[in-house]
Amino acid sequence: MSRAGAVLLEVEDLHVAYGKAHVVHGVSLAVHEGEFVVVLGRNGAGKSTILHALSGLIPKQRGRVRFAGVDITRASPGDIVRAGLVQVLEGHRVFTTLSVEDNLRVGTYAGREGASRETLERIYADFPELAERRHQQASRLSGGQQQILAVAQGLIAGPRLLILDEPSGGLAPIVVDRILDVAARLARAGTAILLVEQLVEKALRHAGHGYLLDAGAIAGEGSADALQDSALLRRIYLGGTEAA
Amino acid sequence: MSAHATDALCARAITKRFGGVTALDCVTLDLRPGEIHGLIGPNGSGKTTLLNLLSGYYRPDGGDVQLDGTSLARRSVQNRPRLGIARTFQKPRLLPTLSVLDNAMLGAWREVRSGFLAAALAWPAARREERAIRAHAADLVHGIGLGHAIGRRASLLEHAEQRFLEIARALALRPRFLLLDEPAGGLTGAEIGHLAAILGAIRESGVGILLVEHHTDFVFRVCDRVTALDRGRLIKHGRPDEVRRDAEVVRVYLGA
Amino acid sequence: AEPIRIGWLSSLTGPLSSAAIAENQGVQFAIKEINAAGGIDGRPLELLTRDTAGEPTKAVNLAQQLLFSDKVQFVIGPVNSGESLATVPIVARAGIPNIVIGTIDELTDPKKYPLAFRAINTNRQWIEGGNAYALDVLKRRKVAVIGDTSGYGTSSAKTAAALLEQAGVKPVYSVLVDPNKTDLTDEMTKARAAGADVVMPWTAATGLMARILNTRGDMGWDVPVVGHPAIMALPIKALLNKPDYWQNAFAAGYQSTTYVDGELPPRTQALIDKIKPALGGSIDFTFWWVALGYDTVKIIEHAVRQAGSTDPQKIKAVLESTRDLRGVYASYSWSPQDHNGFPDKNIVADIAASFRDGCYEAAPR
Amino acid sequence: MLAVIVSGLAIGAVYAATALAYNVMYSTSRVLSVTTGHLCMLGGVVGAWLIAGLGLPTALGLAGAVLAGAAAGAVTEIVGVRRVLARSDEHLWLLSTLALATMLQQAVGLWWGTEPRPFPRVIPQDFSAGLLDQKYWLPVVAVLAMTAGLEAFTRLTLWGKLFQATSEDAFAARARGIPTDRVRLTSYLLAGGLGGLAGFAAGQLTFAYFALGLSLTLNGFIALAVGGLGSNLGALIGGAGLGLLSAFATYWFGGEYQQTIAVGLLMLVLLLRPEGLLGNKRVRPV
Amino acid sequence: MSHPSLRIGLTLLAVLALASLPAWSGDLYQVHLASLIGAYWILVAGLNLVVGFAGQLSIGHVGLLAVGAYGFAILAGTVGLDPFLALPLCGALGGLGGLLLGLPSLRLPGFYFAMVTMAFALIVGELSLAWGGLTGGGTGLSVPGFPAPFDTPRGQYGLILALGAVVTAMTWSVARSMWGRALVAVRDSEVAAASVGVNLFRAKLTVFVFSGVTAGVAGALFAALQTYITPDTFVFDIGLFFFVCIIIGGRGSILGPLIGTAMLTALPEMVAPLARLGNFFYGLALLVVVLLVPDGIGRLVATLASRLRPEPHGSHEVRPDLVRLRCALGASPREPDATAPAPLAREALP
Ligand SMILES: Nc1ncnc2c1ncn2[C@@H]1O[C@H](COP(=O)(O)OP(=O)(O)OP(=O)(O)O)[C@@H](O)[C@H]1O
Ligand SMILES: Nc1ncnc2c1ncn2[C@@H]1O[C@H](COP(=O)(O)OP(=O)(O)OP(=O)(O)O)[C@@H](O)[C@H]1O
Ligand SMILES: [Mg+2]
Ligand SMILES: [Mg+2]
Repeated sequence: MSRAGAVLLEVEDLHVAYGKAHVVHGVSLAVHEGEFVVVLGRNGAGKSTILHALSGLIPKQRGRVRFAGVDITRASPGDIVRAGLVQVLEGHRVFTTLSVEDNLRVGTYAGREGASRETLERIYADFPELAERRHQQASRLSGGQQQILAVAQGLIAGPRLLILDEPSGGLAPIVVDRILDVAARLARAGTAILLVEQLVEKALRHAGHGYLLDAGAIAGEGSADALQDSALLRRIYLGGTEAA
Repeated sequence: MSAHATDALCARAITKRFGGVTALDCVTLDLRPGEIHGLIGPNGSGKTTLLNLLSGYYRPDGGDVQLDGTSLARRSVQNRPRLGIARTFQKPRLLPTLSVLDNAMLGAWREVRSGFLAAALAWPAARREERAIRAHAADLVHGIGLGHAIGRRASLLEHAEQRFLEIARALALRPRFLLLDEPAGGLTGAEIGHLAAILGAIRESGVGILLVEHHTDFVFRVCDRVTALDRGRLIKHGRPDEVRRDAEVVRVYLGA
Repeated sequence: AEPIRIGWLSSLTGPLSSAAIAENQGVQFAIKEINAAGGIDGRPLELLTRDTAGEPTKAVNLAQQLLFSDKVQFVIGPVNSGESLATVPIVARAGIPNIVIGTIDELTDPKKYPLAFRAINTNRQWIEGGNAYALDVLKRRKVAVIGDTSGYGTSSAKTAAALLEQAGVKPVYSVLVDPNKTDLTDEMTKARAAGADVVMPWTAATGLMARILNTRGDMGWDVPVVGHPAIMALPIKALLNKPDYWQNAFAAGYQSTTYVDGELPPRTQALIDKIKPALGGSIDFTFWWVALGYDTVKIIEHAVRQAGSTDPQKIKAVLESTRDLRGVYASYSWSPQDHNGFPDKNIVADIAASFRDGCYEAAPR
Repeated sequence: MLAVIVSGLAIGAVYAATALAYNVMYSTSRVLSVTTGHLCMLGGVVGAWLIAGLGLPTALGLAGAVLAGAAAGAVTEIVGVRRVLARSDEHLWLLSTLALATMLQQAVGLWWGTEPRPFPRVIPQDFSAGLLDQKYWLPVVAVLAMTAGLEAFTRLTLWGKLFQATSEDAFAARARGIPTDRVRLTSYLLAGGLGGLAGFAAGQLTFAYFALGLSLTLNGFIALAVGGLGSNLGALIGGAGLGLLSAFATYWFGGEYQQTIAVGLLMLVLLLRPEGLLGNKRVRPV
Repeated sequence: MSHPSLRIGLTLLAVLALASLPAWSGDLYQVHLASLIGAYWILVAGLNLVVGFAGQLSIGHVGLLAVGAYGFAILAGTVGLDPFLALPLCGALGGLGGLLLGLPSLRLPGFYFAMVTMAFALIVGELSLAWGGLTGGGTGLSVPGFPAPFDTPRGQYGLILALGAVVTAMTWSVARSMWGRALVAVRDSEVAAASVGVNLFRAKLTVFVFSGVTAGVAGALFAALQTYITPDTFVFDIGLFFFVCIIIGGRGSILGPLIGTAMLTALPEMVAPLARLGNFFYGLALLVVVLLVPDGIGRLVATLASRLRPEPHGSHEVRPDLVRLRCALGASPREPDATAPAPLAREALP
């Protein structure tokens, strides 16, 4: 397979379980420098679980994760963020009791040392709606605005790899487009993107490479264009797996 | 949309807001006995919210929920099961320390006539009632396919088993209407097949089922009617094949 | 020979443990002394000490244990009134002689508890002693009574008020305060506003007592304080804002532990001299508890010697006919009608701030 | 009458300080710890022990009291809260902190004795100052300073924001790289230190007394619930209100119904305004 | 669960052993201790339904114990009623106390509820002091015993054993009935409980009142055992003790708390150093249980037992039995075709 750039994130044989429920069974995937990768899979396939495990938020049963040449399998979430692997959780989880600006300041807490940290002003320039509301409590933002804030919180930490988990959740399509555009621009500027999305088409339009996940295992991978027309995608995604 | 609303569970022009978000915007839907009514729509389109309104977890900001033509506005969450409205949850809510059979039996709470004292003194009537409930629940557990696990603690169940147990518990209530929130979520193909068969059997017995689901093939296969929501608005209502072909539904939900 | 088993219900830990610890010194010392002298009629004394921690429930359990498991022949204690109220009936029912050292009036009753004999004074005797000093010596008529909300405090305050009224003096101010209440300014202000010319606190809580004295001092109110012996307990000294806040305060005390012209009664002095080395050469707690503890054992010794056995009925007969048994703490007389052995005349008033070797100076008359 | 108000405000300040300590711990963990009152109790006992017992200077006594409180706070977090929260059983933290509080109180009782012991003068002042005596205004000054400091901390510093973020959504906070365990531990250290400081400042009012903890845990909680969980200003108002109410209740009815009246206030407020006077409606208690 | 006849045999054996305790135990102190455990147990058994089943953390049941005890002392002593008439009245009094406490407090969330129950215990103490005319104030009240043959330690024990057996049987029945399931639902998932129509508040209140009744009866028996009660008898620590008994015994277990009660009452009596530690011991026991065996010893025993006899690791495959399901649903029996695949959508719509 021909993918440009050096390998930035490398996941090998990842297993994750919640108590006795084994949810992720031996997933291996890779993200290269400056690449835009999408992971597709239906509800409950284990996408978020994989992402949480990558960020050190939940323990891994087995497997190895290397990021920028360093083994981060057992690193703390703080160290992982400091290394430049930053995740935006699904479901616009911002801190609603804090103001917009404070949310962004909290985002800088584990920002990457020495890296060219995105400045507040740069963020505000990209997202004028946040600039307008910088002193408002985040609980007053609409769901879409909260999702933008969550992405901005991720950006301000200065990521080398930005993970976006279903950024479209509950958002108007036009907002989704803007978020995906920002992500694509970041990717062009050298920040790798790992996107999990239900809006298959939009995701594949922006992405360069994709993985298909089914029942906690990789069911297929390939370039975005190849995936676009694959029967596998249709089968997995529209839940047409039942025997009938 | 049927004009007469007797013998049905209806949402009439329901509006629900959370802060600034309008989760439901003047949505009308009626659920009739003996039919499976599918409810589809993108994430956050208000499906669960509608289900929560029907089962009384939320109060509408506008519009009304009616059963057999009478308003349920004054009926609390705890009251609706007694009227025969049962539901399951997107995330199974079982009692982890109790056995599968006990979990199913809990569903029959609305049939318990004997009071606390009768239970404490093990009155014959209370014991008879208990036996009847146990027998019925056991039938349901076996019938729904959990006979192999009937004595197991619910915390030891697999995800799919939990989903089926939730349905068994809802059925123990002898509901008139059954509201299912993503019952096929996380099930394998074969299990979805079983689920379809079970829903069919339930429909035959005259129960009206509201099915919130993302597995579109499944929805279009088992449903009698389908309603599609998008961002809180009703965008299409009709027979499965009509909805499936609707341009708007394809655009916002099914995709090309 | 078969030992004589004495059960000693003591609250060595928990709140109000200081009296019990002192009493324990006296009890232990007496036991040692008697055993060193060959026991009673050749029978050694065996002491079974049980720590009730001041809890009635525990005291009941331990009393049962002493009576039925350990099969003791005598029970001394318990120390606190609440515990005694619970255990005295149980010991009585078991038919074992009980030397009572609680002050609550209800603890003795020749009919209900035929084998319970009190060595200590009653609460009433204390209060009468205090009242007598306030009314007759200090010539005060406007009394403020302060009690605490504990069981002991409420009942004492009630008795005090009742006794005052019997003497024709109705208290001008009467209040119950939480023993842990941090501030007494308003109570004391009210007492002053009501025109009180003597403050009479009936509480065993040293913290509360210290606050009363502190508030009086801070207010600059020079009113005499007369009341419960806790006023002169040594820990008070440390709790006072200024040492001289302890002046003009008097408490009910004992003839036996009161210096008259710098002299203690000879028996007390003799016991102090004997026991002081065992206590490390100094006495920094109220000595009468030691004397009382010592006497309880001596009372048992007296009864057994006179009766010639430990048979409860014989012991009862001996004690009921005892007149003026001379102990260190007091001289005791019991009769079939009255099981309170402590005579009224043994109560005197002491100066609070006069602690020396566990004893006090007599109050000016 | 003035005396009632002054003494009511003084003891109310101690309740308010306890409520603040509750708030600080709650602010990162959504846990209401039963040990809260015991943190203050420790401040008083350790302060008295260091100054009166060991003869150390007042400043060292203060430092010791604050450190002792902070240490007890840390123990609460590490032993009683961390493991329990990780297991995410809602009820268990109540049990574990109750267990710790019981052990702490009993241990102090065994070591220090069960009688109240004196607390030394903090500032040289004659005892004739009456209502201007330091025992009244020290707790008030301390709690005002604590409130101002806490408000500044939460509003102005990044760590204050981290506290809020951790409590609102610990999982999301961890995803932002915030070490939530460390943040929580810090808040418990801070709460313990504040409790120790309050106990020290109130020492002359309460004396150094082992059983003070439980009473403060209850009364501090009442102040907190009345003022509104999570609000520092509410804690101040709740504490002052409770202190004044108790003082006046004692003034009018005597000390016999103190607890009954305090709980009556609590029930009344909870019936009328379940979230407390200044509480945030959205904050679901517990 | 073990074979039913085995279980009945074991139960019989235990009952026999307990009933004959006065005969084989040499001294009356042990009989007294057993009676005390029995009186505590009557309260704990009822409280167990509140704490262990419904999950409401009441740490102030000592207040209800005091209500029953004072009720008995007043009714049977001051008023002079027959003790056997006073006993049920005390139960009613305790129930009333439970109702008064539960009505405002059972709607409150966990910590709030715990604090209010604690305050309730303090209030009862305060009132027992303040209402001196009724309760004897700080002096307390002497408590009459039961008439013969229940006036000896052995007789008392018999009476308490009988009542304890009745209460145990009652809680046992409740736990195994629909009410038990509803209570567990209230504890483990209020959402699930409400979804099947359990009225949360009513269920909590009912069981709380029941616990008040058992606490009242326990209070009467306890008072008779103590022979004399004062406000000092009912220290807050006892409420804590009851609570710890249940947690150590295991929430949701009926007999675990009995073991907990017996252990925690007897241990400090047997091991003197523990008695010195007093509450420290209870605190430590609670902490150890919460951190190491949060399910309590009751559950620990069950877990060990199940480990000895491991369940055959059954399949997890869901296989619906549509015939039986239709039957259970009471559907009109169409053509019971178990092998048929899923029925598809009906062609025509109504
Ligand atoms: N905390 C948890 N405990 C137990 N099981 C969980 C937990 N979180 C998720 N699961 C289960 O793990 C499986 C994978 O969940 P996950 O959230 O990773 O899926 P996903 O692919 O992200 O789905 P979605 O599209 O809904 O976000 C699901 O079956 C889910 O029920
Ligand atoms: N309790 C609540 N408070 C605030 N907003 C809410 C609440 N519940 C739902 N919402 C919002 O209402 C909208 C509709 O949510 P709902 O859960 O009904 O969606 P859904 O159609 O069930 O989506 P999904 O397919 O993801 O389950 C969303 O924007 C959601 O964020
Ligand atoms: Mg996900
Ligand atoms: Mg939903």
